[in-house]
Amino acid sequence: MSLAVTSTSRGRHYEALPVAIFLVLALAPLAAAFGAETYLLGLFTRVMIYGIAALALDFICGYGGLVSFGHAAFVGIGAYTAGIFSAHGITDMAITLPVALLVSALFAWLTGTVCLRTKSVYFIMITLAFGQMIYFVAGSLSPYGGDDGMTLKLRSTLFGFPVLQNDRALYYAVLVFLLASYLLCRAIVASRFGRVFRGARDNPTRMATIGYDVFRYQRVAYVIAGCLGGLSGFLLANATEFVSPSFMSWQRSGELIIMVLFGGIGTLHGAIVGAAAFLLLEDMLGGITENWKLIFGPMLVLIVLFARGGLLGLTQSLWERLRRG
Amino acid sequence: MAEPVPNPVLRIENLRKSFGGLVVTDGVSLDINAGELHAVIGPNGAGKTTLINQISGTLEPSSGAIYLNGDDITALPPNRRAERGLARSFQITSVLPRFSALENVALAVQARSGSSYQFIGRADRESALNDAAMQALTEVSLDSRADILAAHLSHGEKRALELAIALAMQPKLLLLDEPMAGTGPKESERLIVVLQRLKGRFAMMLVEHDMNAVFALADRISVLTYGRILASGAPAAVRADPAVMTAYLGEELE
Amino acid sequence: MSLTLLIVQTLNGLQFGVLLFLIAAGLTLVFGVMDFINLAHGVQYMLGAYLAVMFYALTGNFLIALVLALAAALLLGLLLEFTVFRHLYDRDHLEQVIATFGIILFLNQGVKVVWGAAPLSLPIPDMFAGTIVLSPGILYPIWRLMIIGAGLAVALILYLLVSRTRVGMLVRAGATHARIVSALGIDIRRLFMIVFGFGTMLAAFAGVMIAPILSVEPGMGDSVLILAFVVIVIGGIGSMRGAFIAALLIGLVDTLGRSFSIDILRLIMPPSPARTVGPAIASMLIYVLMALVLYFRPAGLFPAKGR
Amino acid sequence: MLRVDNLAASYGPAQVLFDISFSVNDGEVVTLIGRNGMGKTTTIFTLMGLLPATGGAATFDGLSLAGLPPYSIAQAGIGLVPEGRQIFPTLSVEENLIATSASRFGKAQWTLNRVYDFFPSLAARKSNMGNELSGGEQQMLAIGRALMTNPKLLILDEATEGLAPMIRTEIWNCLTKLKQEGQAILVVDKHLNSLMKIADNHVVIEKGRVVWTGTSVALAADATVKQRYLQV
Repeated sequence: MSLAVTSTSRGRHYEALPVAIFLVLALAPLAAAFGAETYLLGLFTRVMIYGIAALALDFICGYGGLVSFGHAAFVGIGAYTAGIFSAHGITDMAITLPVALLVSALFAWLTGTVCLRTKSVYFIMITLAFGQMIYFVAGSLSPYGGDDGMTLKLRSTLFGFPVLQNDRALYYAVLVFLLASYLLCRAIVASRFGRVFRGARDNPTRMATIGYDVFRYQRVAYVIAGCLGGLSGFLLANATEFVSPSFMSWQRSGELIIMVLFGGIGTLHGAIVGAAAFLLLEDMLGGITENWKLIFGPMLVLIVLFARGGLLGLTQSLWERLRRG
Repeated sequence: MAEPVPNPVLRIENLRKSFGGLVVTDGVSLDINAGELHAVIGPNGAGKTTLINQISGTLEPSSGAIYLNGDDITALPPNRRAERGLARSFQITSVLPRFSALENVALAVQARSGSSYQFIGRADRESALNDAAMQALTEVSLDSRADILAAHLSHGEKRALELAIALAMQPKLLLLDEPMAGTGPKESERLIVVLQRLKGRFAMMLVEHDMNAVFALADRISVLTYGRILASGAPAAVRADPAVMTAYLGEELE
Repeated sequence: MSLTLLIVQTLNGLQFGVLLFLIAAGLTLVFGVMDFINLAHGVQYMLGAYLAVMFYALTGNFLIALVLALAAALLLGLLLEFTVFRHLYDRDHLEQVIATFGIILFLNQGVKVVWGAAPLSLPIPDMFAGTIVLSPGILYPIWRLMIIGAGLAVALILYLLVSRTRVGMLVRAGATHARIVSALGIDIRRLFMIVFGFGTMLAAFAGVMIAPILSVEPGMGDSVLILAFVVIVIGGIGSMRGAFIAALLIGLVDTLGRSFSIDILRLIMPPSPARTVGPAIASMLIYVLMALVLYFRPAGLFPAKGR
Repeated sequence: MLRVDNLAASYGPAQVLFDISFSVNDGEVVTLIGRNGMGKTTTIFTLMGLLPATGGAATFDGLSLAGLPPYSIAQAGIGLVPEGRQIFPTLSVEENLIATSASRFGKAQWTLNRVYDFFPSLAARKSNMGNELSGGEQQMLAIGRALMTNPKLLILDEATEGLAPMIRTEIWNCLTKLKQEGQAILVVDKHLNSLMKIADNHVVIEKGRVVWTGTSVALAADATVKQRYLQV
């Protein structure tokens, strides 16, 4: 586990980073550029939405050692729940959001029961396969657009009020959800439960011999991560007003892992930075050439080969090198 | 020393384990009574660790039965055995490297006190957990190193930490798999003193190569060779047993 | 659900199965020997198809195109091994996944740039065009039979290679004790290059063989790759026999499930919901199968590792 | 033949070998002895290139082993019988012998038939899988497997561990025979009495350092060495 950063050994001044991240996100729409360009507002909304999914993935991957390659499935489930309800004229998120979370949790519980019986590379491949399963199931839902997906008639409402209709309102709603998810994950990591979950990554045999049923703890964590994935999908459907199987393709799952890796695994706030880095980079490279993947692909290879610990790790080591002179 | 009691803490009946064609545990039966320290010695590869793994539940026996306080635990997973009061240390140090010494022990305390399905509230600030953990660390003289990451402890300290983890579980039976392995003479002596202090509080099974430790601590000794018990009895009797002399001690002690 | 259709679909399933086996074989060998998870294995299959199309356009001869495509795919594969993969063997699986994912992005896009995004096709060689009468009333395309035959032949050759040759022994030995193999004088990296090159050629071969009946397009390797993962997970990673059996199983279950799910559901529900639910269930079948196998045997049907 | 000078090695941040020096000459049997965890197996690992040396030097027949990968070291003529035997479980006995066999220095001394003559019990089980053998048979197979590489130097790491006395005797007899044929051998083991009968020189290791080197006669005479470093 060369990538994982110790959770306890990080310095105090890194507390400043998450605060800064959320301050920037809170103030960004006030900046002039955002006033004129709804495009940037939309981009940052997406950053935060993917930030939630990446956060969830970092939670199980960075703290539990569970490398899931099917996390986009939960994003898809959340999005499709919103979409299918909307197709039947139900948009009130007092109903739709709990259902989206519940369906995600159920899927996580069922697949987790199988996946978590296996280890390492088996786990990667099986989560990948289950993700693909959901992808194909969504593609075969012909009443809901099949492979083409479908447009949402209306963004979610709350008790009948169209609270998310305004882009800026949506932005701040997403920010609140992101902040809540972040704080929740942080709390869990430090809690009794989180300590058991982290211990299970370090040494499952030891954890079993002091009396913990490792599998059950991991499954609960997997369900939590699944719910957050579902939340992210639910918000994504609202932001794009569109759902499609492509939300849960295996490339999406890969991209979520890349976001986590970009930000530096096992930090939580790093996942948000990673999501921002990934989406902004995609946007930027995409602006230069439509074949941006020709640049991006090799870049990934180079990052793996040369920059261990992600962007935060990289800046951290550069910073330390500078300070040492 | 220990009186024969009708209901031993641990009873193993005719345990067998084979890997492919290799029989590693070949019909082992033994008892450990309350408060007794029962040492299991034997040359490397005699199947001592395999035996401990079967008792603690990380390895499934091919046949035979294991009873803890009279209950059949042969089919229980390790965590359920731990809940019933079975604790162990490992031959190759097995701690959580990215947790502090205190946290390593606190996790064991946590397993015994209340639910671990608590998702909020910082576990590292729960004084009930920390105090009990600190007490266990003190018992193995590791209290001054409580905040050091386990990965950064010296080898001897890690062995002591394993012991503290086991203590924090408030065990009825403690399995010690070569606690002295790889420790220097001074550290060994310190560990012997610690173990002497703990003796009598719970039943212990000690697997060890260090004969100084074995003869200083054991109430009873069983000699394991080729997966079978060659001799079992009081230390003096075992030491005098000619079969043991040739098969094990004779060779090793010259 | 006629008997004719059942026979034809069973053959289709078999054909799909051997195709999956060709891809899974390389994947399982590479993973077995080097503990290396190579997502980019699927693009080798795609490259095989594209290279065959290209060489066919140049030469007009299918056989020559096949040989050239295999050689070129091998070269490309070895180039990748040399420049990227060999630096990843000692890394953890997560890093291997990301780096090989990067290669997929690059090659999928690269193919688009070189050959365009539109699907290409490769004609069936004249000799094998048309259909054959299997029994009165049952026609079956010759080329699909060719694929089944070629796949089974490759499986046999692989079986002989793995069970009878020294390289095969070393591959099996390396799957459990790579360090010892190395300490006994075998250059395990070179052994791996051989295995890797061979796996690459098998995937490319699958791509060439399927090109005449599927459209050749960017990303065609991706979904096949994931099915190949399902195959090796069910079969037990590192096990050739497991890969073979699992591949045929998956091929049959998937193909038959897709053809008959609606019919079967109509026995228990009205036609209209059956038409909706059928495809969804069919697309889940193989994953449910995987879940069942792993629930009872977490290391697959024929675990190669362990004691 | 083999010369080791001031070899040092570490597992991660922990240095385990500090100063290991000894040599093995043609036809000689040398032992590495010492208590558990003193660095004997680590010395073998480092020699074979399985663990990088952090200091010192090792030369074999004039060839520097520094930085060479394990297979090159083996190809130079060192045959390893690893600790724990490490038989290939999914290969038959015969395949275990053939898979890594080689003759790099002229005509092969060791052939399949000769190994079977040497270990008749292997011949009887040649089509059994590696994991179907008993401990003693596995040990013979591990030795046979190393001999099939026709090494100049044979290294045995804890070859009698966990074996019954009769089988242990058989292994010692076979080493004696090999010695008579002029095979150079480096042995890591604990059974002093048996070792003293066949070995020319002994190297005592304590906490990653060589603390004593000498002949069997000298070792027999030196009670303090035995007491200080070898007794359990």
